[in-house]
Amino acid sequence: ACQEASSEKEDEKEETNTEENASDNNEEENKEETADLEGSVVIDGSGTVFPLMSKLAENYMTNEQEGVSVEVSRAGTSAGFKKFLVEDGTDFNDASRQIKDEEKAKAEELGMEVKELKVALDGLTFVINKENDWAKEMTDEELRKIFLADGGVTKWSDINPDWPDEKINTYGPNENHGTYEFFYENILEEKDLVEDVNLQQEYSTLVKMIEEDKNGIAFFGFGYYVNNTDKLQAIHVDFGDGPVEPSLDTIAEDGDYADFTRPVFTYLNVDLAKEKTHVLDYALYVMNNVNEVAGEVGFAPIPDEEVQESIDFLEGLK
Amino acid sequence: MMQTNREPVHVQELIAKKKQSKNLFLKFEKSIPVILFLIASISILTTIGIIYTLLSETIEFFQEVSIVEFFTGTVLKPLSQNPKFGVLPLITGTLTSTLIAMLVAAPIGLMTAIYLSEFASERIRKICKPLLEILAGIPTIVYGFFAFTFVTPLLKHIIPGLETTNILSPGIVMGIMIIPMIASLSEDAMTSVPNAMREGALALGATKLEVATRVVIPAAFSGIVASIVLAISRAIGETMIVTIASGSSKSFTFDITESMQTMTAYIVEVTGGDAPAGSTIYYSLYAVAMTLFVFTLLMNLFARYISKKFKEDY
Amino acid sequence: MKYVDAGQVQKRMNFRLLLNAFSKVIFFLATIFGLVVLGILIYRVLSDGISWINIDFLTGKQSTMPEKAGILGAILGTLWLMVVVAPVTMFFGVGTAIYLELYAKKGRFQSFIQTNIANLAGVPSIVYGILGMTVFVRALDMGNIVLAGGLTMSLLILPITIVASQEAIRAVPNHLGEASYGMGATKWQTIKNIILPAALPGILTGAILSLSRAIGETAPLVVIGIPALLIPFPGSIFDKFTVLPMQIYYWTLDSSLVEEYAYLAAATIIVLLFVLLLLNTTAIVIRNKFQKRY
Amino acid sequence: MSAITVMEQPKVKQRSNVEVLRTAEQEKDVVFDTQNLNLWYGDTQALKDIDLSIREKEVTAIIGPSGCGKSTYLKTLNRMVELVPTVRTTGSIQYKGKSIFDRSLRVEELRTQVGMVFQKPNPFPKSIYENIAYGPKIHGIKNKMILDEIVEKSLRGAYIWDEVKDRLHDNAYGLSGGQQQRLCIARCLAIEPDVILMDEPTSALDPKSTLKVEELIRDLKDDYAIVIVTHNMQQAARISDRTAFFLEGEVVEYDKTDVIFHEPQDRRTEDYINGRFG
Amino acid sequence: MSAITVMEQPKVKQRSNVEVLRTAEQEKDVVFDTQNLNLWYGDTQALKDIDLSIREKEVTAIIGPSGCGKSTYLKTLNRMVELVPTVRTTGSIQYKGKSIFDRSLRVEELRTQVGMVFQKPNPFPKSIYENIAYGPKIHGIKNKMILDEIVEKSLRGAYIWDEVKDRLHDNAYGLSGGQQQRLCIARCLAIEPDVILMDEPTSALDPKSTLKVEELIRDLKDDYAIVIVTHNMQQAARISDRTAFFLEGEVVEYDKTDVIFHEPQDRRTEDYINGRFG
Ligand SMILES: Nc1ncnc2c1ncn2[C@@H]1O[C@H](COP(=O)(O)OP(=O)(O)OP(=O)(O)O)[C@@H](O)[C@H]1O
Ligand SMILES: Nc1ncnc2c1ncn2[C@@H]1O[C@H](COP(=O)(O)OP(=O)(O)OP(=O)(O)O)[C@@H](O)[C@H]1O
Ligand SMILES: [Mg+2]
Ligand SMILES: [Mg+2]
Ligand SMILES: O=P([O-])([O-])[O-]
Repeated sequence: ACQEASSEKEDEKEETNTEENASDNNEEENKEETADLEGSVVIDGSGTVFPLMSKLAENYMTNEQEGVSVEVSRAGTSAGFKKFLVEDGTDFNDASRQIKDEEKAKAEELGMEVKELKVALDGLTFVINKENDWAKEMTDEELRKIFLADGGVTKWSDINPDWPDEKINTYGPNENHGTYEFFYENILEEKDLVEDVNLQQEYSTLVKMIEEDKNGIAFFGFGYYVNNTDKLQAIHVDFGDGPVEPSLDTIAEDGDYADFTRPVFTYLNVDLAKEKTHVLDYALYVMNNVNEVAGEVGFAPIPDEEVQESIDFLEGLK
Repeated sequence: MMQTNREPVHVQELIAKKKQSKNLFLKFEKSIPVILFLIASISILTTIGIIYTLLSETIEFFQEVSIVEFFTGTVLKPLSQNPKFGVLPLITGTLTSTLIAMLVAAPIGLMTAIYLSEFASERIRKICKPLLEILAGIPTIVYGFFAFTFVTPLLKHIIPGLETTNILSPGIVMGIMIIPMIASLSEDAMTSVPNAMREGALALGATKLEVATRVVIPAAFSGIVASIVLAISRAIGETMIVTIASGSSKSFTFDITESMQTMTAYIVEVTGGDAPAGSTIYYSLYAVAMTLFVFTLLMNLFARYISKKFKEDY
Repeated sequence: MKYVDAGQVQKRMNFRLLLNAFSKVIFFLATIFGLVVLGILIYRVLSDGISWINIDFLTGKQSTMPEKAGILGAILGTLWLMVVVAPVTMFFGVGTAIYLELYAKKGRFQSFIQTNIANLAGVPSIVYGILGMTVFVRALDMGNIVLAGGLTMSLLILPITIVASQEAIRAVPNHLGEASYGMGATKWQTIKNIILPAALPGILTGAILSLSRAIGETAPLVVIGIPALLIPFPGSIFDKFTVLPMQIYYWTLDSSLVEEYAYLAAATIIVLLFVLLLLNTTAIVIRNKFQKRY
Repeated sequence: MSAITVMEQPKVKQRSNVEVLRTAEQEKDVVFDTQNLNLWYGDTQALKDIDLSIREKEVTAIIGPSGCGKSTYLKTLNRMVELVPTVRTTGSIQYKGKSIFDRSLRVEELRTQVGMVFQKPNPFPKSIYENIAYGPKIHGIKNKMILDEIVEKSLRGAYIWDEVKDRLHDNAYGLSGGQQQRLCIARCLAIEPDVILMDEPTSALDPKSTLKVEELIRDLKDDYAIVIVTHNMQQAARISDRTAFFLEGEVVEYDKTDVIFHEPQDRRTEDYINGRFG
Repeated sequence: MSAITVMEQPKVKQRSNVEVLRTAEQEKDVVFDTQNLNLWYGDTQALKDIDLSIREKEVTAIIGPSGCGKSTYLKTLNRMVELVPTVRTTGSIQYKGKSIFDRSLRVEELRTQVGMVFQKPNPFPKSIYENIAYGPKIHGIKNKMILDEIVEKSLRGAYIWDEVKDRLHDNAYGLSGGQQQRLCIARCLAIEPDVILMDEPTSALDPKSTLKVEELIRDLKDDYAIVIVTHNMQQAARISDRTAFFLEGEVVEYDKTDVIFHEPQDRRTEDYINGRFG
């Protein structure tokens, strides 16, 4: 099984630009070198990472291993960890924040080896209604004030007297989501959110809410913004050096938007990966292809060294 | 005398010969009531199963959260760092959506029933009833989709302050979904009022409306009330419409233009595709489900009680 | 002395008749209201989805790319679900109905079971979902496979099936059974050879209608947990699966991610409604064709 | 239009038919004048060329074998027959000189003036009081005092007041069959009609109740025109002034009751009366 | 046990009752011997102290007014009455010398030997063939050839073969009422019982069909003991050898048919036969 997996890996490395044709050709080559794998890979977790993971899963199943069934759910980062950190849990847990100490402790308690695989970079994007023509640019500090309970801002005019004297309606994903926790921990530094913030389980609901609320402002992953540029506009955030529009370039490593950029991960149950060849194979596939796919679904790629580091680790498991 | 020149068949002798195998069969026959009884007990097992699962985890939950806090708390923040488990926001959400649904379904359903049983010609009735049944047969997910993508935007034109997710729109759509239920059950109750009673009133010079409102409805009253109670129970338990169209905000409010969460929607949200076992949130699921179950059970028993107790004696 | 004044009666008559006519119109409009909504609903779904329905959509695999996405997986999932639900509910539903109608002594116990069944029919579907998740998925450790979903759905529609079967059995005239007993048939022979065949159309009609309920249910499956992306087709009752309503649910939710998903959801709704219409028509045809010939 | 005279001692008036007829002969006006009436249920003709006039302050009995159209004719008089959607009629019926099929005449009005009592007592599932008050109420009488008075008067008029006065607010279904039927008559009296149509009003009653109702009918005719359908020839002979014999949708013979019963002109009438068929 | 003799010309045997009785007198054995039979439905007694013996190769008629217990008695003979859960019996019925209430005797066995034909023709909703083959099949006879033979023989025995032989596999509901009743008799013959119980077998039939069935009954008695309940006294007189007159659950009189009809011993029998009540 090890041999099969390793030869497969080489193919994948060659197959950098994932074009339909290229992969088709590769597939034929694979047929000769690797046996078909079978089994299922179970992924749950972040809704932010879901588009990326589902894309990868689909490509894997159509182009690489038809016999392997990769199923992707998206209960949210925290909910996902709860299903990951149990006996015979999920194989991967997507996360839009880093694993927490108590979650690590839980893994240790179970004697479970967990590997963090950084897969992409996501810019936390603040979106407003299309008709909002005043708040297109804001400083990071102003954004914080809008969302903080004691930020002193409830109306647009509290920020800028020229802006409408209307109440700001704040929205965001609920606590099931890593996005919320990233926002709460890293941006608000664990200070309380405004009392009436409207937290939702579904991103689609948030998109719709901002689309229809002139005074609404919401935060979520960049991916949910780029797919809805016709309905929403993103706030250009001024981190001190002038307003920066979130984009694949700016949210990249060391980009101008980096302050609001966060890495997103998938966590691998290493024990299961050792046990099941196809899980490891899929993990390798993810790392080998993630940077290609990331852009399509609104993520910035991570540096090649980091990818290589993960790949080396995974290779070591064989 | 038979055309065939074989010995005539002697059936009773043949039967006697087969007796042996018949005896075996009769033994099997004896066990049939027992087998069927076991099969029938599945329905009781189901009830026991529901009550047992809900109850045992609910008890677990109440060891972590006080029962008083649960039933009187107005703050529901199951996921936050220091979670709060007040069920009142969910109860108000559920009751509000049910109330809205009933405000739509009860009058329209009743008027439909009256029209079909008292005014409509046989032909119209024959056309309308199956069409209404289609309405009842549409999956709730479709209604959810409809509420979210059609009714809410439509209502926004009328009520500008309406939020994108609100309890009003799913409430209305739920009501529409329930119309056929009230209409058909009430119509059954009304048509079972004997015609002699209608004739008695008509012969006094009553109009059809007067016959309907003063004779038929009072006579069919228990059936009508039972249909409404059953519809309430249905509305309380309805899940997908509210899940899709009312969002998941858990504020304790009575503003129907805002998003409210119902008990059912809470269950969907918390399971979020697959509930993580063992946590307080997980147990809260059962506590909420238990509350929901008790609510609907009471409604069902109440409906049965009404239709039995006040069975019309004409 | 005269109490009923003719003139007054006359005057009031105008008002009463007007009110009567007016109410008739209002009641008619109320009746039409539901149908109008039905019309709008169907029109919207059709206009959004019909152009997305083609062979590739019906026979394709699930995909994140709208132009490649298909729903064969969901259709097969629905079919596999029925492979579990249909026999299980038929077996338990008809069995229970036979017991209650033909074996159980009329009395407290029988009426207790009957009340219990009526109450089960009113239990919200999501509660069945929780039961299924707790018992089949977790306790029996099946995971979210077809079998677990199917058993959950079976429990959900069992009460409806039982009641429909009971009615069908009750509708079989007594004299048929008597004729059979008179020939020396045993009770079971009579049930098997005479009563059940005569009740079968009614039982089937009821069963099909309750199956269509199971096909349209979403909530219990949401609780049991159906993956948002599951490309392989289910091949047995032990496989993971998705069904049409779940696909609609996910596509509706994800329409913010990819706008076209909304159309895919609408197209899937069309397919689902078509399947339900087909089932209901079958039920009606069976009902009409075999309606009481005795 | 006549008002109900409240009778305190209901049993005083017992006159023979002959006497009634004698005093009546000249003065009585025609209330219902039926001419050439034909009626079809769908394709089957139930009434054929009916000519019949119903007179004020008389009891007109309609007899005939089952299915001959008695009920149909009765229900045509207050147009209740039109509740059957397939019904079609030709010919004319004049009520006090006006055609009842006239478009300007509303059925509700007609039925207010032409009361009806049915074969099976059909009280509403309400209290005794509400049963009687129903008619006046729908005609707009709301005053509680007036209603009380009407209820009492009507119940007295139907000879049932004494039996029910202590339980006016009990459900009417607690009454016996005979009481229920008298209640239905009282209900009819409450709207002070001119004509009362009765379709076998005693056929569901025991002999004792039957006698009571017959007695009541005899008294009511002082104020009302009464048309009664009956299967019971003795009853027709006992209480009616005129009798019409129906056969297969036709009026075979219509005359004073004693003529019909003692010197029928038509062979078929004679046969029927002597129990030779039906 | 008797076998059916298939008759090619069913109409040859037409003997008068008297002749039948004469030849029968000595030889006939008692098939059913009822003694002291009492039967209750819950608390109401439907049969009181019945003593009655049914003889082989005879037609025994049971007459009496409605509700007197005729059907109940008939259904007691093959224990069908026990399908009503509240039934309670005392007394004895011997079938060929053995008590039918004996625990060792299974009702199914009894009913195999004692066939029954009901008031309303009640064929199964199956083909004609399947209707006849039903009995043999449930008793384990599966051989297609034997079944074919039984079906033909039984249908011939019930004089209906010629009418249905070309459509054996059509649904039995396509037959007329009279044909259906003869089919039911054929169905009963198919298991070659010793006794055939008939509960008003012709009351749902038109006169022509009735005559056909009566003729059939007269012929069947050569091989079977037949008990027939009938409302129709002429019928009883026409076809039966003995007649029992039931009244309010009791046997008022039981004797040869001509005795019952011409010199009844009991006043009530005479009254009933002369149509003075019932
Ligand atoms: N609703 C109806 N639809 C069709 N035919 C009807 C209807 N009502 C009555 N008929 C037919 O019209 C004929 C007259 O019926 P009607 O009820 O007037 O008879 P009747 O003299 O009152 O009989 P009875 O003494 O049995 O009450 C009958 O042949 C009957 O079958
Ligand atoms: N299932 C039953 N439960 C209770 N009482 C019954 C039942 N069947 C019959 N009876 C009563 O037993 C008495 C005899 O009934 P049975 O049917 O034997 O009368 P019958 O002579 O056959 O009358 P008919 O000529 O009307 O058929 C009747 O008073 C009847 O009401
Ligand atoms: Mg009549
Ligand atoms: Mg009988
Ligand atoms: O859905 P999340 O990425 O916010 O966990």
